[in-house]
Amino acid sequence: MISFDKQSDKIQQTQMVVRTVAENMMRPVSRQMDEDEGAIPWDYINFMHTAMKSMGAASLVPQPESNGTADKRPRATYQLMAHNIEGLSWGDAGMYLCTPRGGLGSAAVEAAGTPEQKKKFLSRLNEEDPIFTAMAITEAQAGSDNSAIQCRAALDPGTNEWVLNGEKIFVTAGHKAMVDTDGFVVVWATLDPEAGRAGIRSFVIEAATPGIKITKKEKKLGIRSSDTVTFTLEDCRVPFENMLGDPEIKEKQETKGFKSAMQTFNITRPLVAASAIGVARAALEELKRLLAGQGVEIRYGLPRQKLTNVEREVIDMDCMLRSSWLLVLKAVWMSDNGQPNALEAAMSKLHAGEVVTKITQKAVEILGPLGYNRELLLEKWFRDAKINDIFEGTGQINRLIAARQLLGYSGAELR
Amino acid sequence: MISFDKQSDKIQQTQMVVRTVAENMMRPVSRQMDEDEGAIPWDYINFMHTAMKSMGAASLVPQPESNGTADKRPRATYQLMAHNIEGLSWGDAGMYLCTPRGGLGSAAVEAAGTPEQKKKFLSRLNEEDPIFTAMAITEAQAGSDNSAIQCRAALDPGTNEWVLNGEKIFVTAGHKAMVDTDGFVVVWATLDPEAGRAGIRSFVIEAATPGIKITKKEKKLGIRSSDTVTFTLEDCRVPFENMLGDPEIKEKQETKGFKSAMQTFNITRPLVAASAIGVARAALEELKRLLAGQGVEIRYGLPRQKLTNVEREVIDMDCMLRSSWLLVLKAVWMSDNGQPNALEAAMSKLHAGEVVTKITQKAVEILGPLGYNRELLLEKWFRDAKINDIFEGTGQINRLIAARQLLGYSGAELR
Amino acid sequence: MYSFDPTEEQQMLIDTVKRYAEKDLREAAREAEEGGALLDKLVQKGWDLGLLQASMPEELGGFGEYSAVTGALAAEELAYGDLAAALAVLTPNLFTLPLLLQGDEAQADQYIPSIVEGAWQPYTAAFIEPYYDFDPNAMRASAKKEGDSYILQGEKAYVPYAAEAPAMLVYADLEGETQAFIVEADAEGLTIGERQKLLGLNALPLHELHLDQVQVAAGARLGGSEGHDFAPLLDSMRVGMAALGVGLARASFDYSRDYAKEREVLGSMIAQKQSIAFMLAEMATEIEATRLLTWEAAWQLDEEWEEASQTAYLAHSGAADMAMMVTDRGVQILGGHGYIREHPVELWMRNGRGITSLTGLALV
Amino acid sequence: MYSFDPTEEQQMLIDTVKRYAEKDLREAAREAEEGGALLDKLVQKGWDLGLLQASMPEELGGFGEYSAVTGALAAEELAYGDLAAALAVLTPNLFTLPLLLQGDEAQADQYIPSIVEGAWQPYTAAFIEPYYDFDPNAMRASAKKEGDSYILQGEKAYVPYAAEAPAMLVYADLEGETQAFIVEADAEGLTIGERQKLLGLNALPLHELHLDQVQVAAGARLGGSEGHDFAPLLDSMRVGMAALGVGLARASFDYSRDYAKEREVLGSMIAQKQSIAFMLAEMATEIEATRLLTWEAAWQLDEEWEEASQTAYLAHSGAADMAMMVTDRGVQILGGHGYIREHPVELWMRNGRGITSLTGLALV
Repeated sequence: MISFDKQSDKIQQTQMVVRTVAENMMRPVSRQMDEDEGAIPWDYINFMHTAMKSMGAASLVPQPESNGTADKRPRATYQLMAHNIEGLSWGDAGMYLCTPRGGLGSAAVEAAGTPEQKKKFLSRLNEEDPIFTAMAITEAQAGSDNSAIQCRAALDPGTNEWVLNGEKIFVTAGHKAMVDTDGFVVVWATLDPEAGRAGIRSFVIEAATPGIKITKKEKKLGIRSSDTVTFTLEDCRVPFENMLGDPEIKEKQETKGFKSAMQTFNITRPLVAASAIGVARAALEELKRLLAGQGVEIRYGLPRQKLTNVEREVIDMDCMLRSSWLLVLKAVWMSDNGQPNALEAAMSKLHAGEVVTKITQKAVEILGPLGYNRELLLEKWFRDAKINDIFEGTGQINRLIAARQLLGYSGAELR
Repeated sequence: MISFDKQSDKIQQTQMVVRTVAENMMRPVSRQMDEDEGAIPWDYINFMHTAMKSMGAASLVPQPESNGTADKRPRATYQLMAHNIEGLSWGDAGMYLCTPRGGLGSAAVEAAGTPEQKKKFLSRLNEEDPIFTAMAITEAQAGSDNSAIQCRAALDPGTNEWVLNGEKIFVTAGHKAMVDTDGFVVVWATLDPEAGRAGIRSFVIEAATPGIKITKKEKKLGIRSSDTVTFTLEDCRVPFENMLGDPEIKEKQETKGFKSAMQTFNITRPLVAASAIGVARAALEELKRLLAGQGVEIRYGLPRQKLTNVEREVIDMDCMLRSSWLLVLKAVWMSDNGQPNALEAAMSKLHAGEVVTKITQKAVEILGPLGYNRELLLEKWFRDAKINDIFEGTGQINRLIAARQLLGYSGAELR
Repeated sequence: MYSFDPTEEQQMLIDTVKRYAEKDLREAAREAEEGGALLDKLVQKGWDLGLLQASMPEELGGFGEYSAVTGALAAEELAYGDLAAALAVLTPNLFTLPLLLQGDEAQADQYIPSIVEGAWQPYTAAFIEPYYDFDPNAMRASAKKEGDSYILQGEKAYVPYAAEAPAMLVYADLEGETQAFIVEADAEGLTIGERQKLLGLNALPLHELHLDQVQVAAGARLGGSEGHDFAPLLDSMRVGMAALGVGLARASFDYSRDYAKEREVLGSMIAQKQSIAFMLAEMATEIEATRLLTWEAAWQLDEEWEEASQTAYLAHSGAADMAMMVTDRGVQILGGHGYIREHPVELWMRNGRGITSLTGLALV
Repeated sequence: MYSFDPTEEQQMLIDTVKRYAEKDLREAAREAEEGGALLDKLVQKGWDLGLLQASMPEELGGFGEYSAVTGALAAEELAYGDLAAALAVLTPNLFTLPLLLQGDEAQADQYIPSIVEGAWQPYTAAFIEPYYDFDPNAMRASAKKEGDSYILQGEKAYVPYAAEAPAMLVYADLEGETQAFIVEADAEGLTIGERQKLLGLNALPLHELHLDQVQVAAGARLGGSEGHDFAPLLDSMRVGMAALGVGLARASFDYSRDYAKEREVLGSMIAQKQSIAFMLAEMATEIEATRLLTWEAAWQLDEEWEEASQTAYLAHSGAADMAMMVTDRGVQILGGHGYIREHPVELWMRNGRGITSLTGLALV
């Protein structure tokens, strides 16, 4: 039965915690973390690690014992995650990306790993010290085209190890995963560049593995407390069992590996969209608060002919924010219910990426000379927002994916 | 020297005439001509024919004695046309398309014809009775891709005649050119379908030529007083000299013919855009008049934070209308000065097509329950407007053309 | 907990309505529009689907339970077929649902069973007023208490089937609050104007009407002497219009998507061009976003949440813009063919523009 | 007659400014932004191009004639290089042009020759106020006539080089009308606040300032005892901001177009994708449309047409939206690379957002 009941106990309960964290641990240092690019919010990280550990199921990443594909009962894992991510990003999107334990690396293991791999790699999230996990896909020359990956993986039959060589750019939290903590990065590589997507596999590389090093740390427009690095891999060796998925998919002509890796995106895109929504909500709430302080209340219910310009703008923002959030909720609900959601995941991402960009841009504009100033956080959210239309697939890539789904076209039919 | 002086004597003078015609001969019958689809506004047609004949240079189509390519002196022919078309379309866009003498057929002869052809075909515009000229390009299967034309033309060496076979759809004023008056239609055909654009030529077919007949008359969303027909050509024979351009371009590998025919579009696109602007201005002026009647005056100069929603909408419309008109003026000014204007022509067309669509849609919306009613002309302009984003190249085709120009790409490089 | 699955019953209803809308309504729509008349038997067939009956309790002649969510789902499917016919089928709801939801017992008993149990009859409502800034919460038509009756005065427009309606609800301002009154067809002072000629919806008879000191008994006030709560009725109208906008937009999207997949230019289908494919992706995304917001508003209405009014307002606001954007693009994708009155997209574009101004023509 | 060709003199000026902007300013922009300081010699080099001098008559130390069109053309080219540096180079204009256009003879003679003939000096203006709905025609800073002087009171923000300015024009409300007053740096009651930290323009020193009963002589009122006409100054500021927006947007367009032509994905350049190519086409079209409207406003200003105020307002309004749209897309086209503070597009996007709120920072 169709329901929009927000009152799920679990979600309510963690939302209150998240709100408290966002208000008390994130917002007060938000400006400072932005100015001190490169600083690591350890207070937040350690608190979150401890809190999530003690809360068990309420952690941001699904627990190793829950297996999404096998378990068909309705669950709310991803719905819970979406709510938490939204709430933390409302606090500070850059700091949210510094949340330990979660991250795209864990999501990749969750989506594509065997039960053994999940156990091995995900159980480490619960250890004493917080760790980070990252995902390394993008390459300087491949851009958004994941099937054009040039990073090589070759099996050394002598040692039964995979040997990786190549370069990965734009790895979120790569520094935290491999330097600041004892985490891991999931690296996408090809067994054969000629084989296209059929040759692509993903590999878990743990911190302190020789042969992988950070060769660049980016300075960014926004989300500055989140590190973004370039990895160079030179004869980086990992055990045979660090290739995600069943061992038999090592055949070069097998696309199951690529596909299951791509599944990750159907899970992560709505979660990235949830982060976008959090930033958008922050901006819209702050805008309304500041306007109310000037005596401007929004008169919902009036015909457009009777609204002021500011009211109309805010109402349009309300409408897009709320409907965008519902796209996210539907996409994660489908993830939770094991329903194929490539279309819905792409739609939620492209919509939220655009909505957060528009809302933050508008909010800065409406506040006039005040909006442009760093005394308010609006300008920071303007900068943070834009990443959401870019990473985890740009708005264009997500339109392409959505269009293929809608039209029933393959990648070759619609490029 | 950059100048925006509207005070050119000639333009001022004919604009006054055009305004009078629009107010007194068009607006009063505008609703009726829309309801009586298929009726022909003879009063307007005959008046315009007589008036334009007596005014000589002020006619809507350039005079045969003026040769754009040879004569490098600054002229204002196309600027004058743009003003006139804008003014008449402000009156009624459907009726404007019923203006005799002009039309795309004449424009094609003007752009691609030899001096002899111009003399022969264009001088007929000045005869006693009004005639219409049409252009037949589009085919059911080729869509917007003019190089994919399937209509065949073959030279019969025995009679030295061209023999045309094929079907042409969406021919504006085709009925008026070939049935209601003694005019002509310029038909695009290929000497060899395999040769692509190199094989394409245009041919003048005069009324009463055997072998060409109207097989369909369309019922349309708007511009209903303008007829739109399908022509079927069956062994339609025209004299050798009716192929536009130099006779030596009959070689199949020569693309000059296609190119010079395509030049026509650089001239006609801004003129179509001018018609769009006329409709948009009509809608915006009417909207302001009706709002003023309700006591709503637009307070230009206020910060957006102090505007009402309606004021903001109207100001945005003012801005887009005025800037769109300037794009048109620049494009026709370039035509007048013999400057290559493929980019500017495409930009003016895509911009005006979108602007008129937006403005008329908004105007209907802002007038609420009144806007949706056929008691006002706003709903008619809403319907008339949309053709401007479709004919003479859709918004998409014009974006493609503009992008190729901006990027320096060929048709093969950017499809 | 969130859920986006209709119940089995709702799904059956959706399927039934969709078949009727896609086959019967869609096929008849062009002729109905051009000829300015719907086929009676088609409207009757829609009535016979039992949408209204399914939302009425047995004691009032129905066999179900009112649900705005179900109503929104049904309205969406109807509009997928043809908006004018959808509004015709739903016209009796304009009168009957307010009686069910806000009427007193006497009012419900007097009208509902005979409406619900009979053939389709154009019981209707006079809501919209002919002013550019028409505001449902500040109506210019007025009601004044005089002794034991109310005197109604004012102008209304866009009243479906006004000329044939046995009775109608007339909304008017009573001391600063909008209230509805039951007015019988033969009421003195009620003048039905000419049928309105409009941008779209030409198959549906819509009339202006004039109320000149129309006197109704005190008991004709919806809800009786204490009156009723207008807000949920307005919310329900907004949700209804939003749902219709979603259905209409879905129609245009599906049609233009299919066209784009079949239309070849230069050796590839136009849907294979990013410009067209991306337009379609954006259309589908906006439709889905608005649809979910509409559902949420309906659900909140059913649950009597306080936010329902605001959500319904937002849903309608979003649906108005979305419907215009999507139906405009439907025409654009078909290009010249979209401009011809053969393909339905131009009709949907004209109807699409109506979503913004025609709140009051449906209620779920 | 319409004409879209700059004069030969203007074209020479454009070419000169463009070389300086493209080479000198563009190259220094990133370091200036990150370090929060412009290179003095670069600003001086810009000053030495003689833009202001060229708009002054010989008797005031210049060698030309004032023209808003020429000013707009120059501003556009400067912003094509770097907005912060453009504003720095143009800062003395904020003080000097109003004196030329609306000052009385004594004011012009006292200040203009020494400014025009000397090295770049940060004569400036305090115009913007720190309120969300700042309205140039309804300023909150106030001027009151008291005997032989005016008393200025209020808050200003975004005052370029306020801490180093020898003198500035302060705009304030005088009996319901905005008027400008010459205030010397050492005026009592004038407090220069900390340097503002902003979304963009971090290379340009901008300050808040506080006027606490600042007393200036009656002769300090721009235009003398009768005052001046504020409208053309505001129009000129709007045209200036619009022209800067156009130049900035052109920079982002050119850069992202070139990037798209060089960026290969899957064997073709991203510019060969319709989605990217069409974005670029729309960017170029909007830039050109706004540019022409800006030129028209400038031309009307020069010709003293009555419509000038409205056209200038529309040009600025359009430029504000256009600059945001174009600079946002510039980042979008570069994707992840656009988000990194290496390519200039992210800086242009931040500066682009400023066009809407920062009228008063330039004047042509």
